Order: sequence, then C-alpha cells, then structure tokens
Amino acid sequence: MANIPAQMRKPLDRHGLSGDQLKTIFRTMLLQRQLDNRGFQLNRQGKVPFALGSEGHEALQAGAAMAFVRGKDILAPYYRDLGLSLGIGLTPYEIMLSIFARAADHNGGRQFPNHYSSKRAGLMSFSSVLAASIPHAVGAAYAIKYRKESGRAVLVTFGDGTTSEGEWHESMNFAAIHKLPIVFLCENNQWAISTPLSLQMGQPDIYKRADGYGMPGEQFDGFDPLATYAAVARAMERARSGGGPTLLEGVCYRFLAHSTDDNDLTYRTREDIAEHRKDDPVPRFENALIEAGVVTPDEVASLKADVLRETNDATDRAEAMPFPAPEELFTHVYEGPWEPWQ
Amino acid sequence: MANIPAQMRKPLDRHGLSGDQLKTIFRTMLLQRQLDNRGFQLNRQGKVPFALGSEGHEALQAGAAMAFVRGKDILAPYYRDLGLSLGIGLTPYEIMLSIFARAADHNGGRQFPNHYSSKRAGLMSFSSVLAASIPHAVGAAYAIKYRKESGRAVLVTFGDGTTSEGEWHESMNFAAIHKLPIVFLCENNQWAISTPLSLQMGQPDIYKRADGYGMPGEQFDGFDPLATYAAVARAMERARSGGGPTLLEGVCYRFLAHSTDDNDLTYRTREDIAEHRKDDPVPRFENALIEAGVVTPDEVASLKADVLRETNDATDRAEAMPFPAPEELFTHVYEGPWEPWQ
Amino acid sequence: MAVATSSSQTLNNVEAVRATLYEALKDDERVVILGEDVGNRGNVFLITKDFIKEFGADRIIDTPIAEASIVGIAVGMAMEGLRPIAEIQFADFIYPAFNQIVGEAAKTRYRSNGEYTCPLVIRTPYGGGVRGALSHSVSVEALFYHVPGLKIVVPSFPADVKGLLNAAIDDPDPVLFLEHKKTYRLIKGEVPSGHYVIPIGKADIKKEGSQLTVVSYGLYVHWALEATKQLETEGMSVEVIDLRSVRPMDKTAILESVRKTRKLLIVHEDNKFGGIGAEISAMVAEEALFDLDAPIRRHCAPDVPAMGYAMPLEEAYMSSPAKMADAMREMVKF
Amino acid sequence: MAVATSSSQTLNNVEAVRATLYEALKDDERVVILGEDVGNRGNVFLITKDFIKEFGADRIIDTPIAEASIVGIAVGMAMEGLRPIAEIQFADFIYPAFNQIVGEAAKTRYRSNGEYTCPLVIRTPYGGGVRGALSHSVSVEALFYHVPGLKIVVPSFPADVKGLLNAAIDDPDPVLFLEHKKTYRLIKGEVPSGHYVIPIGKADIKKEGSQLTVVSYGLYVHWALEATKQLETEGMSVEVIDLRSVRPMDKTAILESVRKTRKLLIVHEDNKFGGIGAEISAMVAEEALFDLDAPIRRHCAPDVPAMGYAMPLEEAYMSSPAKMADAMREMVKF
Ligand SMILES: Cc1ncc(C[n+]2csc(CCOP(=O)(O)OP(=O)(O)O)c2C)c(N)n1
Ligand SMILES: Cc1ncc(C[n+]2csc(CCOP(=O)(O)OP(=O)(O)O)c2C)c(N)n1
Ligand SMILES: [Mg+2]
Ligand SMILES: [Mg+2]
Repeated sequence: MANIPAQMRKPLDRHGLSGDQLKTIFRTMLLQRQLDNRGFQLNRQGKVPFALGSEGHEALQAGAAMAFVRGKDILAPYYRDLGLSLGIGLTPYEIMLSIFARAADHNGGRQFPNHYSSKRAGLMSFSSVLAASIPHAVGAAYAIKYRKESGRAVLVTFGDGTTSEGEWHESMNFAAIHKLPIVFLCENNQWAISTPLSLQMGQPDIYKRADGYGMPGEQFDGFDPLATYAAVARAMERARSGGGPTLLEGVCYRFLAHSTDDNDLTYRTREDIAEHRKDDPVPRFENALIEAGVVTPDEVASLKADVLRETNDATDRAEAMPFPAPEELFTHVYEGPWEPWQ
Repeated sequence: MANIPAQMRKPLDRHGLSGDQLKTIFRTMLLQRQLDNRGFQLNRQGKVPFALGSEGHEALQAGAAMAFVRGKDILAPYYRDLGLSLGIGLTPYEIMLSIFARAADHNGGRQFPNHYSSKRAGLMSFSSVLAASIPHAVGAAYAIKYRKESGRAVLVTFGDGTTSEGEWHESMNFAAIHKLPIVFLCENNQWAISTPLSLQMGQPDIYKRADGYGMPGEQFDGFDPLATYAAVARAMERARSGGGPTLLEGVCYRFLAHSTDDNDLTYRTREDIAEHRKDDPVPRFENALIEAGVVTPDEVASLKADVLRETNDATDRAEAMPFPAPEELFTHVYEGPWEPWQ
Repeated sequence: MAVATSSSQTLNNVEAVRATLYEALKDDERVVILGEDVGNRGNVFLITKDFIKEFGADRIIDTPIAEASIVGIAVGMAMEGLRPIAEIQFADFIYPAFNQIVGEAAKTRYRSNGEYTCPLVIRTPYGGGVRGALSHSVSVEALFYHVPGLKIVVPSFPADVKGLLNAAIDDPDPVLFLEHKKTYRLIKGEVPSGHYVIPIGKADIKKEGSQLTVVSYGLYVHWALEATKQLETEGMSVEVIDLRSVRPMDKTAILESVRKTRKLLIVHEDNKFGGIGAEISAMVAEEALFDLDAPIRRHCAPDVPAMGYAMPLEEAYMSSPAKMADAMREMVKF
Repeated sequence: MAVATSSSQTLNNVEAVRATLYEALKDDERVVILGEDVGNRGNVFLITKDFIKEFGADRIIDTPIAEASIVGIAVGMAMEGLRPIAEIQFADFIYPAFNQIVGEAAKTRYRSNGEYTCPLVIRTPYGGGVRGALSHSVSVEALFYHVPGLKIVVPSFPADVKGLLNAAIDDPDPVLFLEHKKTYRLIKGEVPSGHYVIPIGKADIKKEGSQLTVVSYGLYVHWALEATKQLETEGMSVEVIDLRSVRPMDKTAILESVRKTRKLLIVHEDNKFGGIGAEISAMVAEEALFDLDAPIRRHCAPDVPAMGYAMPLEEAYMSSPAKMADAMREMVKF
C-alpha cells in the first residue's frame, strides 16, 4: 500500500494532538501488543508460569496515557494496564523484569506479573485484590487537594466487574463529597473472567452510576484511542483545575482468555470473539493514521520492526538478570531489620 | 375542639385505606412515641443503661407497616424501627422486654434494646453493624424467589448514613440483577449521629442512586404516613408480583439525640430542631384525621389514654420479669450443648 | 477414617469436592451454590463444571465480584431456610467478607438466642506452593479460628474431603471449608461411594508412632508423612495427627498422643506467630506439661507477609519433606 | 516507663489520647484525622472535641459510614506522604476494614519491595464491661496479631498511651492502636509533659514479684494489679507484666520473668482459644519449658461469641480482681 496523496486522505479528528503525539499513541499500542504476546509465548515455552494479556485494551490505554502528565499526575492502575504503564513511562525492560520475576523488578519479583509499581513514574503499588487500590487512589487525590497541589490529578482504573465491589462504591462516594482531583476510568471489556456484564449489573451502562454520586459520567468507544484521549483529557483537566471527580467508561473487549490459567472457550464462543476482532483497535488505528497521512506504510513497518527489536532486547536483558535471593524473603516487612520468629 | 361537621371537613387522600386502617396507623404512631419516651424516662431514672429513640420516624414507619402483609412478608429492619416493628405485630410487652434486657426477650437480653427479632412476626435478626443485614434481606428475597413463593416480599430498612457502606451497594446491585422481591426503604432523617447528609453524599437525593442499578427509585414525604403507605404499598406489590426491587427514600427528621449516649446540641442547634418540630408528623396526622372526620377529638383522647395504659402495663410486666441467668452466656453458641474452653 | 471398600473409587481432592457437591445438589433442593465464575465457567478449577446445565442458573449462581455480599446473601438465604454453599474464588479474597463471616454468620444463632440460625458453608481454595505469589497463596485459618460460632475444616485426603464436606453441608451452623490448592490434583485416594459423614472436630491419626507426635493439617500432612518414611529408615517412629478441623479442635486426640510419645512438633504452612500451632502448644502446656520430655516446637513459615512470586521466595517460605525430617529428627534425638 | 515528673499532669486515658493527638496535629502538617463523627461531634467520646475549629475540616475529616474506605483512603494518604490517623468508631466495626488492614496496609511495604510505605495509625476503642452488648464490647487484637507487617498497641496507663501513641504516629509502618473503653475515664495517672516516645514492642513490669508471672494487657492489667494487692496481704508475691503491644511482642521480658518466677499465668479479657495467650504460652513452652514449676494457665473469657447486654451475661463473661486473685492463688500454691 503506497502513501496516500493529500487530496485522497480521510480526515481524522486529532483532538488537538500533534502528529508526533498520534505516532506515540500508535507506538504504545504496538508495543503493548508485542509485549503481551511475548508473555504468552514465554509461558508456552515454559519460561514463566503465568501471563496475563490485555489485547483489546490498547486503544483505551494508549489514549488515556496521552492525557497523563508525567511528573505530576498519579496512576493507580490494575493488572490489565500494560499499555497504560508503558504510556506513562515504564520501559519494556521493566515490564519483562516483572514477567520474569527478577530481583531488579520494582517489586523484587514478589508480585504477579503486571503488578507494577514505580515511584519514578507516579505509578502506585497495588495488589491483586480487586477494588482495594481504588480507595488508595482517592486517598492520594485527597493528599493532592490537601496540599493544594493544583495541576495534579489521580487516574484510577478498574475493570467492569470491579465496580461491583463495596470499596468501589465507597471510593466514588467519598471522592464526590470532597470534589477530589481524580478520574475513575472503567475499562469495560464486557467480561469478568467468565461473567458477562449482564450478570454483574441490572443495567448495562456503568457510567450511569455517576449521577447517584453527584459527579459527571461519560461513556466512550474504548477501541478509539482519540475518543479515549479526548474524554480522559477533559476529565483530568477538570480534576486538575478543581472541578472534582469524573466517572469514565471506555467500552472495549477482552480478546484473549482472562489469563494463561483460563480457557475462555468454556464460556464464550469463537464467533463472539471473531465478531469483535473485526474491530481490533490496533489495525483500525493503523489504517486511520495512514489514511489521514499521519504515517506512511513504510513508517508503520519500521515502527513494528522497532517495537519487535525493543521487545526482544528487553526480553533478553531481563531474562539474563538474577532471581531474588532467598534471604530477600525477610526484607521490607517493616522498616529496618526484622528478626522473624522462626 | 368539637367534632367537625361533614360540610367543613378537609378531604384526605386515603389511598384506599379504610377508616379503621387509618386509625391503626395513627395508633401505631402514638404507641411508638409513647414507648420511645418511656425508654428515655427509664434511662433517666437509672433503670436501664441505654435507650434509643425514633421520634420523627413515626409516620414513615406506621405507614410502611400498613403495606406489610403479616404472615407473608419479611422485615429486615434496623435499630430505629420501633414503630415498624409494632406495626407488623410486635407487642409493647416485647418491646419492653428488649429495653429491660430480660430473659423472656426474643434475644434473651443479649442484644441492645431495639434490636428485635421474631420468627413469628417475620422480623429477621440483625446486629448493630450498619448495612450488615441488607445482604441478609437480599438473601431472604432470593429464597422467596427461588422457592417461587409469589405474593411474598422483603422490606429492608436503613438510615441515610448507611447507604455509604459497601454492603449497601453490593446488595442493591445483586437484587437488581436478579429482579428480587425486595423493597429498599431508606429512612432519611438527614443525620448520621452528628454527620449531616451533605457530608455523606455528593448529591442530596438518595433515591437517585436507583437508576445506576437498574431499579426504580422514589422519594416521598416521610412525615406523611399516607404518602409513605402509598409508595411502600406500590413497591411491595411490584416486588410480590415479580416486578423486582425498588429503592424508596422517605425524608423525615431525627428529633432526639442519636441515643441516650449522645448530645446532639454539640453539632446542631435548638433552632434547627425547633424548625422541624413545627412539622411533627404525630400532631400533623392527628389534625388531618380530625379535620377529615376520621376520628373525633374524644376518640383521640381515649386512644392516647389507651396507649399510655398499654405502655404502663407493658413496662410493669416486663420490669417484673427476671434477667437471664449467668449460665445463659453459654447457650446457643452452636446447636446442641457446647463445652466452652475455659 | 473412611477406608477403601469394594464400592469406592480413586479421586483427587478436586474430584472429591466436585462429587460431594454434586450429590448434595441431587439430594437436597435447598442446596444452592453461589460465587464468582461458578456457573458458566464451572469454577476456576472446574469443580462445578456443567452443574449449571443440570441444576440451572438459579441454583448455581454466578455472582458479581463482591465477596462481602456473596457471604452476606448466603447468610440471608440460610436464615430463611436454604442451604447455601458460598464460594470465595481464592482464600486471599475472603477478607472483604470478614464482617459477614465473623460479625454476622458466626453470631446469628447467638445474638437471636437461637431463634435464627445460619446453616452455611463457605468453601475456598487456600495455600501455597503453586506460584500464587502474594494474593493467591495465603493461609487464612488463623484469622478465623479464634471466633466462637464458626467451624473450620481443613481436610487433606480425598476421603476426608467428602466426609467432612458432607458434614459441613449438614451442619446447622456456619462452616468455613478450606481446600488446599496444591493438594487439588496432586493428592489422590480411595473415596467410598454413597453418602457418609465424618464428624467435624475429630482429628485422625494418619500414622502411628511412639517417639514423637507431629500435629499438622492440609498439604503439610502429606509432606510430614513423607518425612516420616525417611525417619523410619533411620529407625525413628513418629506419629502423625491430621487435625482435619481447627475449630473445634480435637484436644483429646492431641493430648492422648502427646502423653504417649512425650514429644510434640507442630507443623503448619502458615506463619508461626499467632498461628494454629500457638493454641495447640498452649493446650498441651496447660494440660500435659509434665508429660513432656522436650520443649514444644513449631515448624512453620517465617513471620513475613507472604511468599513471593519468584521461585526462590516461594521455596524459602515453604517447608519441604526434607526440612520437616530435619525438625523431626532433632525432636526425636532431643 | 515514663514516671511522674515536676512537669507532668494527671490525665485519664481519654485525655491522654486527646492531648497526644492535639500535639501531633500542632507539630506536623502531614497529620490528618479521619473517621465517623470525629469532626462536628469531636468523636463519640469527645476525644477530638473542637479540633475541627482549630485545625479545619480538611484535617479533621467527618467521613461517611464506610470503614473499608476510611482505612483504604488513609492507606492512600499514607502512600502519598500524609500521616493519617484513621478512627474506627468502635472496634466492633473494624471488620469491614479487614481487607484494607490485613491485605493492603500490612503488605504495602512488602509487596512493593520497600518502594511504597504505609505510615498509618488506626485508632479504635475496644473492650467490655461497659454494657456494650454484642457489638460495642469486642476485643479484636487476636484477629490481627497473626499478621506480619502490622503493629498492634494495647496501652492501659495514661503515660503509656501518650508515649506509645507518639511512637505509633512516628512509626513508618501501620499501627493498630487499641484503646480500652472502660479505662477511658476510669484510669487516671501522671503523664509527663512534652514529647516523648515509648518504643512499640517493649513490655513493662508494672509490679515486681517472685512467685508467679502474670502477663496481661488492657483493662485487665489494672484488675490484675488490684488482685495482687490482695495476694500480698496473704504473703504471696506476684509479678505483673503489661505487654503494652501484642505485635511485636516482648518475648525477652516474658521469658526473663518466667525464668525468675518459674510460673506463668496469662490473663486477658478476650476469649481463650486462639487468643493472645496462646502465643505467649507457646513461646514459653518452646523456650523455657524446663524452667516451669507449673503448667501454663490462661485466665480468659469463655469460648462464646460475646458478652450479652443483660448485666448477668456481662458479669459472667468478664473476669474481676477477685476471680483473678483466685486464679493467681491457685498458681502460687501449685
Ligand atoms: C477481591 C477479589 N475477588 C476476586 C478476584 C479474582 N479475580 C481476578 S480478576 C477477576 C475478574 C475481574 O474482572 P474485571 O474487573 O472486569 O477486570 P478484567 O479482568 O475484565 O479486566 C476476578 C474475579 C480478585 N482478584 N479479587
Ligand atoms: C458498621 C458500623 N459503623 C458504625 C457504626 C456506629 N453507628 C451507629 S448508628 C450510626 C449512624 C447511623 O446513621 P443512619 O444510617 O443515618 O441511621 P440513623 O441512626 O440516622 O437512623 C453510626 C455511625 C455502626 N453501628 N456500624
Ligand atoms: Mg472486565
Ligand atoms: Mg440518619
């Protein structure tokens, strides 16, 4: 496919983003998918016991990341946020250290893969316990407001299924009461492992819960990185400027099984998945960028080669690193030395 | 004040209730207030260590009780529901046994006053832990639906402050998903001990949360027993006939301190309370019934004398009963005998 | 303990749980199962696979992700006459339900003076050695065993799983039923056919011995038994008691054995401080102190929050038959 | 232990908590207090009365009724540099926050390999003898003391309250600070002025003695001391150790005392099975067994869900100086 001459280009609503920013979003999406697949490959090769993919979340996460101000904003993510974490500054090498559970990993190989944490990037530590990190995000937002650090906000993400937890409700309510600088971003991939949205809620639109708390709510196409960027940027700006919290719902889809421990064909059909694949946000955005003349097919090809090289390099470097030493089990229980009863 | 001649009567929207039913509602309201005051008196006299009033909730509770079908429906109340409990069949004597913590009390004097439970009346046991009984009510509603016992429904009540608990959210959500035969009735007295509604929610209308769960929500004047009856009867009937759950919000006011352990003048003014007193639902309904010719002032006078006599009698009988024996501490830990390690 | 009979079959622990649940659903209309992914998926370990097809979505309930209400709703079902079996997908996620288990289920009978009861079973997979990291490896028994009104079952053999799960389902009071993930497919055994019950609160001597009493439960019972084989070759005789339930706890069985062997070693996967071993040791120190020829030792996990994901961290946290053999040897030689 | 000095004043435990919180708010901008009714009402025991007027509603935060998020939000504040002091209005209502305390606060440092920390204090009134019935009387320490990553303080004297609360607020890790309701106004004592810290994890010998070691904490320390007065008149010498914190626990102090008196009686208000006394006893049975001249006894509440509201039920559940004296006498004479 050749470059598109100017007069034939399909216009693209850039929401004020520069060509470089559009390319950055696209690159993050490619990198997320590449690293995602790498995790599953390594699992099949028996090199890692567990991997968890995020295919289908690329547009949503890369778009949201573009609305995140590095060095200022705080991200409280969940385990599905590989792309969001890359987008705010984590490196593929850091991702692979987590997948390989090496000593150099931020968590020292203690947590599951995809459970990143990085003070440098403003990425708050979180556990595997769903919704548990949402009040933490609210507390962080409170600290920002308390210290009058205007121009800062917290972005907290969670899946559709996680909105059923009591801690989600309590967090929404408190943030609304105190008009905190926080954006609640639901990545609605329509499944909670095997549980469809229809068994998680009595009505299908998560964003509609915002009214009941007294905050604005908005739903957008999570397969469209620019629609996502626009919605998240608006909400983050509102939060940063004292306008209070927002509940956002990005509708996407989980293309893969929940994790390498799951077989999704036990509860959904190939057809269902194939139907959504037609809409795969990565090729969709690739074409949009080409048709808008933002990138040429050649640039795309070299971008992909680039991303693959980076992934291979990160894989090799991380794999070569040592595991944590057994003695590490006893560190960081409390500050300072700790003599565990044994 | 003399009886009102027919042509001078102010019409009253009876919502299909007979004169006797209207009198029953009024009587329940009088009895609730009388027993309420008795608890506080006994506390001042040093006869009981603790009492908890419900002044301001009489209209709401007597009206709701009229919509409850004895022998069929289930009530999952909270500690403020003296009148509701009377209205579904608890006797003043049973109330007094609870206040005096006597052995013959349903709970054997184990729980705080106002923590009734009665299989006979369909009144589910509950603890002092706010919101904890709401999922129980949902479970009971599930049992009713599961056994296809149409014509039965669960009425669960809670205060405004309790809607902030995670378990409230989880219960609402589950009931909506399964279209359970249950009515969530919030007794919004605008205070949670010292915390005003404005510090409990980001927007003032609790019933508006219903939309987010996919169930109908409705707000009504909780000082009007007939408006309450109409709303609760409608919702209960919907529940009994397979129409699913409803969130109701009755707006009332807490005239007294939270309990005998509280001094509400540390956080609200005499004026604020006096302002609401003008609207006191008990005299308000009394006048309405008289003006509508449903009762005569003489009937009212004898009703009040009656209620006082009943209260005195219940007080004396309950006070004369024995406390639980110390050995009772060891019973009902598990079914059958239990040898506690000591 | 139930033994192999002509009418028995070999099952692993997952199959034993599944078979028992299936029978309960068949036998009693009041039994319903609720939890995350128990329906369409048939539980993440496939324990309830296809149950929803046979028994319907109103009996095999896929709940939202909301542990407090999974248990809380089950409590309400139990109070109103059903026999709910609630599942917490992993024990690590039982904490949000703590209020409903400790504050409500365990006190329903007591607070209502027996007027209301809570015949409820809460099943959940627990334990490590499966690369589960911080949130798919924890032991939770010690966080609940202090609570009167609860019963806590921790079976380790398929035949015990069936007999004790039947007992739990029949029980008129709330039972926390803890299934060790690593034993799920690893441990196979003969399971008698037909309905039978093993009373909750009775320990089982899995191996008789004369020089040392080892008290354990869960996965570690199997490792302890393996360790004793090694010790036998060295001419040492060790008795292994499988508690099977930690509340109520079989004080009699423990004391009898200790009075015979005069030495006690407690072995569990959970960390030591305030763990199950503390109560076992205290019971013996209170009632059989002068029958002891050695201090009471506890061979447990170190006092750290969890085992890490990286293999070296998991191995450093977990014991092993070899480590157990060392601890036993030391006691026997004491 | 801090002693009366020229610059000291007599305070009860409520006043000691209040004075210490006030100083902390004065000294450190990062300190905020959040909980139910802590602002306008100034806490149900008036501990924070009028703080909101002096420090403002953004530092004295009246929260909605939502314990899980009271703690969870405080965890987030702590992770982002504040020094939150979260209040649970009554310990009986801490259960909904169990997930945030045990699963999150206690593991923040560990799971992030030290990159994030959780310098958080959770204050809550606990304990019985106040006609609190099932839900305003519980002891909760035994439900948390098994959890690595947490610290648990249980002071009983005003001077300890101040020194230990200061330590808790300064602590870089999460501390559960349990205040016994009955001691709030009952117990008065000299409290040194100015800022001082009593290290968490150090027990205090409140009375020296030679024939028996009594280990206790909370209200029962006071009752135990009262009981020893009676025993003294009978010529018996009893040592009373106030643990002051149950995690970490001062093993050294306990062992030293037991090696001296050769007898150990553990006394606590909470029920016995799996309670704090279990670990104390197990520690001693493990490290000082042959120094004992009597079995280790635990004088604790019976294994029932709670004390009832009716006076006879509360009295049957609680101990008393007289009951304690009997238990001590028996041990001394053993
Ligand atoms: C409190 C808690 N309960 C259950 C689980 C097990 N679990 C892990 S992921 C998951 C599904 C989450 O679905 P959703 O929130 O939609 O996020 P998604 O995985 O779809 O991105 C469940 C039930 C958990 N991790 N934490
Ligand atoms: C889980 C829990 N947290 C806190 C409390 C303490 N408490 C008792 S009543 C109350 C206020 C309840 O307010 P609301 O729900 O509005 O009911 P109201 O008393 O106004 O009728 C509080 C905080 C409790 N009982 N349970
Ligand atoms: Mg999802
Ligand atoms: Mg209220």
